[in-house]
Amino acid sequence: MDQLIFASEVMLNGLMTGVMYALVALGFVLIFKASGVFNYAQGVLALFAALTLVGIQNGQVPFAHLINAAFGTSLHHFGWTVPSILAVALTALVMVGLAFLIEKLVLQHLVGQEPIILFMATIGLAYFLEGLGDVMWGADIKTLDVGLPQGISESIESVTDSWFGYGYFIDRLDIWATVIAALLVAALVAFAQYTKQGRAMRAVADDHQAALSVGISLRFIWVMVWSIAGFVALVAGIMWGTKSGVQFSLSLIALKALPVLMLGGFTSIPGAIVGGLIIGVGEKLFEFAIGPMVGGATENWFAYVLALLFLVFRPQGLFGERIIERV
Amino acid sequence: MNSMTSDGYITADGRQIGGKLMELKNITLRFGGVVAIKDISFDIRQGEIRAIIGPNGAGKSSMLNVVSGFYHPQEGEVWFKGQRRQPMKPHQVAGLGVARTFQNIALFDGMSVLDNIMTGRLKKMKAGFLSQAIWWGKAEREENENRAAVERIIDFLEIQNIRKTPVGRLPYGLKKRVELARALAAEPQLLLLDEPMAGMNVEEKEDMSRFILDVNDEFGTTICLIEHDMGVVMDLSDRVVVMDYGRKIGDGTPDEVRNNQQVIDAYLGVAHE
Amino acid sequence: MLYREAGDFKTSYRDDSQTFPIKLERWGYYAVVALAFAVVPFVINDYWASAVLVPFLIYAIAAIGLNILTGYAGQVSLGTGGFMAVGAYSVYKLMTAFPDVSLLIHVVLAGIITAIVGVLFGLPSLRIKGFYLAVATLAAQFFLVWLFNKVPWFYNYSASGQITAPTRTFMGEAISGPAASAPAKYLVCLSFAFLVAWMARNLTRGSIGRKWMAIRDMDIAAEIIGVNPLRAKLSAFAVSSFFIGMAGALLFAVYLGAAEVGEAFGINKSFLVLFMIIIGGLGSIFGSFAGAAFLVLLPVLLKNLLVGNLGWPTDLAAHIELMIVGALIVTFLIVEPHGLARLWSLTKEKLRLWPFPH
Amino acid sequence: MKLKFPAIVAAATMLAAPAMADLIVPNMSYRTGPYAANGIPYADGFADYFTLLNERDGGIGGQKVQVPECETAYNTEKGVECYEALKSQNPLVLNPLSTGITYQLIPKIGVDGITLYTPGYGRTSAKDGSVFEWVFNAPANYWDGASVAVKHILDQEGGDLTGSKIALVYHNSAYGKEPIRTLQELSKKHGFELSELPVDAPGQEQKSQWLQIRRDKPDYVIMYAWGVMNQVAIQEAVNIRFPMDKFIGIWWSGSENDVKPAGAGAEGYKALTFHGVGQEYPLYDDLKQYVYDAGKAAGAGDQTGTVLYSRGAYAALVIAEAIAKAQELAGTAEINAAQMRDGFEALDITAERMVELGLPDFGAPIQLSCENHGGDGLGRIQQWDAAAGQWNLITDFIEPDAEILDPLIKEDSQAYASEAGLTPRCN
Repeated sequence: MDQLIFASEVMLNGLMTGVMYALVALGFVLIFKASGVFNYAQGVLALFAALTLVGIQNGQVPFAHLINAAFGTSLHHFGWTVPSILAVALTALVMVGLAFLIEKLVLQHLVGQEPIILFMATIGLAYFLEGLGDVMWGADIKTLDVGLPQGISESIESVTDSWFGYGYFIDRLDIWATVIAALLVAALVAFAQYTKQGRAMRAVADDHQAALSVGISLRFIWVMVWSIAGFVALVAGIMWGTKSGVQFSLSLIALKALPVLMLGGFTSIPGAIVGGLIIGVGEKLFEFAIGPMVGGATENWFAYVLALLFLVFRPQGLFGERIIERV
Repeated sequence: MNSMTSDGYITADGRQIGGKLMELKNITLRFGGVVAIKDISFDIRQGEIRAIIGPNGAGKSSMLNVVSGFYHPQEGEVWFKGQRRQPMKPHQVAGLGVARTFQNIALFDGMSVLDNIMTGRLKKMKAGFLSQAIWWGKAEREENENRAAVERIIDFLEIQNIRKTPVGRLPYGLKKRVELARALAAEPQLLLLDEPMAGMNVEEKEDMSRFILDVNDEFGTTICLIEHDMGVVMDLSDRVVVMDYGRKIGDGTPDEVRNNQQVIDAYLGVAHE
Repeated sequence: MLYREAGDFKTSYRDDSQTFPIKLERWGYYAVVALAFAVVPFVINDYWASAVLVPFLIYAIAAIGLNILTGYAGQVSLGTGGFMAVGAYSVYKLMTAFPDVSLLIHVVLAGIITAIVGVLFGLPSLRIKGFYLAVATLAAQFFLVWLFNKVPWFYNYSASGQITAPTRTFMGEAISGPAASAPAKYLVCLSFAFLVAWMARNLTRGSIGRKWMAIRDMDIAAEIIGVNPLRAKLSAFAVSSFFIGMAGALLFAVYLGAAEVGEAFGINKSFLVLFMIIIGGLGSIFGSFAGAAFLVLLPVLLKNLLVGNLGWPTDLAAHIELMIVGALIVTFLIVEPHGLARLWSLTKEKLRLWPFPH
Repeated sequence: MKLKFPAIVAAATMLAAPAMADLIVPNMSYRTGPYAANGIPYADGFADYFTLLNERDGGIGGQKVQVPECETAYNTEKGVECYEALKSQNPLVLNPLSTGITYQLIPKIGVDGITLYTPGYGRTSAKDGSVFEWVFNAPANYWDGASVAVKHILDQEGGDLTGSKIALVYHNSAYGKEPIRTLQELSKKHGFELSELPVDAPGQEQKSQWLQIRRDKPDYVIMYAWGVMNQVAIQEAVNIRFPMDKFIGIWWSGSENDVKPAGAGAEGYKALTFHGVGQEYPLYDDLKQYVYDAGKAAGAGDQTGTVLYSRGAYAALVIAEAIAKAQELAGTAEINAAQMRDGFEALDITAERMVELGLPDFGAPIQLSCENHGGDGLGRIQQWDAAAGQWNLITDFIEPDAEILDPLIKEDSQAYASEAGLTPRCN
C-alpha cells in the first residue's frame, strides 16, 4: 500500500516534470511546424533569453567585459534594477529583435533549401548565440527570481496527509509551470485560430507553396514564428532557470525535449504536451521501480528507450497520421 | 484475334507472340474498406506489348503494383512463368525478372545518370563485401563487365552525353528516359511502364514510343504499360485491358477495345449505375 | 591550364571510373599522400601531433564512418559518441586481457565489436525514419554511456572508473601509452585514416555503395529495383560502426591515453562528428576530412591567433571563438549550402575552365 | 586530406615563447563551458596570488613567475591541447583543475618530467608518492573529504552512528563515485546505513532522487556534485524541507555559486573545505595594495574572497612555497622541473609560516615526503549564512580516518603500479 502511495506521488511529480519538458519541446514544434526547420538552437535560445532577462533585471551593462578589456574601463552595472514584469516584457522584445535578425541575416538567404541545410544553419546559430550570451552577460551563474514561488506546496501536503497518512510532495514551481504552460498553449491556440496572423501561420504550416500563392509573406511568418518560439524559450528559461540559476547548462534542457518530440511528433502541439507527460511519468516511474535494481541514474537513457520502443510500434508518433507507402 | 491459342498468336504487324508470361486470376485488392480492384483477370504473353488503360482513379496504378508484386491482393492468384507467385517482399520480385518505371519519376537524385542505371544491375552483381572493400578481383571485374552492359543501353537510348550528370539536374523528358534505361539494365523479362508518356509534349511522346517499340523489337522484352491517354497507346500496344472503377470493362486488340460500348461510355463519362 | 580533362582520354572503363580522373589531381593526391607518410613524420613535434594532427585524423575516421551511414545511406545517427565508447572500451578490455597481441589487431577487433553493436542498434531503422531515427539513436548514445559507467567489469573494477591505456609497441616502437612518440602516434592514426578512406571509397563506388545511396534517395524505389532494405541499412550500420569503433579505439588508446565514458564519449561527441560531416559535405569522403579539419583546426587556429597573437584574455577569446565558428558555419551555408566538399568541387569545375570560363 | 599547411604553420609559430629565465607556472583555467562559473574565480585567485608575489616581492627568490593561461573549457581534448602547448614553455608544475584531464596527464607527466599538483581533486591514490612520483594532491583528497564528513556527523551525533542512515547523492561519473568505497568501509566501521543516489549529468532533473530522500528520511545527506547539479540539488533539498544543517557537500559543492540560486532556503547548508573563507586575512591588504588597486587583478576582478578564489590562491600559495623550497634545495633561483618535484617532496608549511604569509590558520600545516604526496588530509566544515551571504567556518580542522583510508590508497596505487609496470620508489 505504501508502495502504491509512493508510486502515485512519483507519478504526479512525473506529470509535473513532463510539463517542464513539454515547455521546451513546444518551441521546437512551433518552428518545425511553420517552417520545417529543426531548430537545434532552441536550448541556447532559452539560455540566451534567461541571461537577457536576468541582465535586464539587474541592470547589467551588456558586453561589460569586452568593453572593459578593450578600453580599460570598469563597467559592471548601471546601478538600477528593473521590475520583473517590465524585464520580461523587455526580454520578449529582445527576442523579437533577435528573431528579426535571424530572419534577416540567416534564414532569408536560405529560403527553399533542404531541411538538413536549415538544420545546419541553426547549429551555426547555436554556436554564435552561446558565445554572444557569454560575451554579453558573462559566464557566471545568475540567480533568476521573477517572483515565482518555490518549494513544497503545504496545502497539498496536509490534505494528502489527512487522506492517506502520507503528505504528497508537489513543488509550487511545478504547479505554476503547469498553469503557465496551459495558458501558453491556450494563447497559442487562440492566436492560431482567431487572428489573421495566426491563420496565415497555419496556412504556411499546411502548405508553403499554396500560402505563398495567396500572398502571405513568408518572411513575416518566419519572423513571427521565431519570435513566438523565442518567447516560449523565455518561458522555459524562466522555469528552469528559477530552479538551477541561469548558467550554460540551461541550454542542455533541449536534450530532455528530444524524446518528447519523438513521441509526440515534430509537428503536433498536443503531441508535445502529451509526449512530455508520458516521458515525465515514464522515466520517473522506471527510476522508482527498476532504478534501484540496476544502479539508478536511468532517466536519461530511459526517456529515449521509451520513445524508441514506442516508435517501433507506431513510427508516425503519437498524433501523426499513418504513413501509407505509395509509388 | 482469331488466331489466339495457348501457344501464342500473330500480331497485326506480323510478329509472333508466345505463351502466357504472366497470368492474373480473379484479383481483388482492398485498402481498408475501399475496393481498388475488383475481380480482374487477364494475361500477359511473351513478347507482346500489353497496355492497361482507363480514366483517372480506375485502379491502373494499383493493378501495376499488383503485377510488380508491391501490393498483395486479398483475393486471386498471380502466375508468373508458369508458377504461382507467393506474396513476397518487393525486393525479391526484382530478382524474378520484373522491372518497372514509375509514374512520378523515382530516380535517385543524388547519383549520376550512370550510377542510376548501374543500380538496375544490382541484382546481377554478386561480389562479396571484402572484395568490394579492397576493390580487387571480382568486385572490379564485375563492375567493368556491368559497366559495359550499361553502356550498351546508354548508346541504345542515346544518352551518352549526360552519363556523368547528376540526375537532379536533368529535364523531365530525359529523366523518364534514364528511368527506362535503369529498368532495361536489369534485363527484365517483363518490363512495366507506369504512364511513360505522362507530362510529355508531342515530340517527347514520339521519342518515347519509338524507344518502347525498339526495346520490344531489339531485346524481345515483354512490356506492360499503363496510360490514361488512349491515343498513343492504341498505336503502340498489341492488346489492351481497359479498367474503370476497379473493374475490367474491356480486353482485346486496340480495334476491339475501341469499339467496345462500355469503354466508350467510360471515356465519355456516362453516369454509372 | 594543366587542370584539364580534355586530351586525357580514357580507353577503358577502369580508367574512366578511377577516383581521380584528372591527371593533375591524381598527382596532387599522390603528392599529399607521400608528404603525409614520408615527410610529416620527420618534422612533426608533440604539439602538432597531439593537439592537431592526431585528433584530426581520428575524427576524420569517425566522420567517414558517420558519413557512410548518414551521407551515403541516409540514416541520420546521433549515436556516434556511444559507438566510439564501444570501440574504446573494447580495445581497453582487449589490451588488458591479451597484452601480447598487437594493438593494431585490437583496434580492428574493437571495430568489429562495435560493428555488431551498431547493427543491433540499427534494427529500429527499418521502422523509423529521418529525424525520428536520429533521436532514436540517442537512445543508444545514452544507454551505452550509462552502461560503461555502471558496470565495473568494463573498467576492470578500477577505483576511479577511468580507463588508462597501457603502453603497447609495434616493431619496437611505442604506439600507445605515455612513451609513444609524436611520429609513432601520428603514423598509426594516418595509416588507419588512409586505409579507412580507401576502403570507404571502394565500398561507396561499387554495388554496396549504390544500394546505400538508392536507399537514401528513395527507399521505396530502391526496394522495387531489388535492394533489400534490411541488408542495405544494416550493412551501412555495420560498416559505419566499424569505422567509428576504430576511431573510438584510437581516440582512447593513442590520442587521449585515459578516458572516462561520460566525458570523452558524451552526446557532445555525437553532435561534433555530425557537424563535421554536415559542414564537410554529406556523401563525400573528402568532405569528411574537410569537416574534421574545420572543426578540429579552426578552434586551435583561432585560439592561437586571438590569445597567442593578439593577447586577448582567454575567456573573451573562447567566447568570440564560438561566435566566429558559428558565423562561419552560417556564412558557408549561404555561400554554398552543400558543405565544403561541394565548395571544393565547384572550385575545381571553375578551375577546369580557367582561364576561359565561357 | 588536402590541408592548407602553410596557413596552419604560420599560425602555430605565433605561440609566443616566454623568456626562458622566468619561472613558468601555467594557469589551466576554464572561463567558458558548463563549469565556467567555478573556473573563473579559481583562475583569478591563482593568477592574483602570483601577481602579488611578482609585484610585492619581485617574484620568488628574485625570479619572476609567469602564469600563462590556457583555456581548457573543462574538456579533456582541449586539456591535451593546452598541455602540449604549455609543455614547450618548460612549465614547472601544472594544476589542471579537472579530474578528467588529470587522469590523462598522469602517465604523460612522468615521461615529460613535469610536476602535477591537484589539490582536492584528481587521482586520490596519487597520495602514494612511491608510485606517483610526479603527482601531488595535498592537502586533501576526495576520500579524505568523505571521511571528514563522516567524522563531523559523528561529532554531531555524539560519536555514535549505529542505525542511522546516510545518503550519498553523487554525480554519476568517475568523480562522483570516488567516495563510495570509503563510505562503504566507514559504514561497516560505524554501523550506519548508506544509500547511494546517482544523478546523471548534467543534473537538472533530480526529482526522483529527492523524492526518495523525502520518503527514506536519511539522517544526513552527503553530496558529491558539480556544476548545475549543485544548484538543483540544494534547491530540491530546500523544496522538500530537508534540514540543511544535515546536508553536507564536498568542497566542490560548496561555493557561493551553488547556494545563492536557492536564496534564503539554503541557510545552514554545510560544505567541506580545506582552507579559510572570506577576506579577513592580512594577505588581502597586500592584494589590495599591489594587485587590485594597481589594476592588475585577473579576469573581471569581481571574484575576490569567494570560496573558489580562495582555493585558487591557496593552490598558488602551496606551489609558491614549493618553488621556494626547491630553490633552497637546489641553491639556485632558476630551478628546473625535477628540482620542482624535490621542492614539493620537501615541502613543509607550518602554522607559523601561514602567519608569515598573511593567512593565519587559513590552511592546515602541510608536510610532504617521498612517500606522502597528499599531506594529512585535514578538512573543516563551513556553513552558509544566507542573510549575510557568506560562508562561516564552524569547525576546526578535522583529521580523516587514516586507518580506513591508507589501505584503500595502497590498494589502488599498487593496482596502478602493476598495470603500468612501475616499481615503487622511496626505499
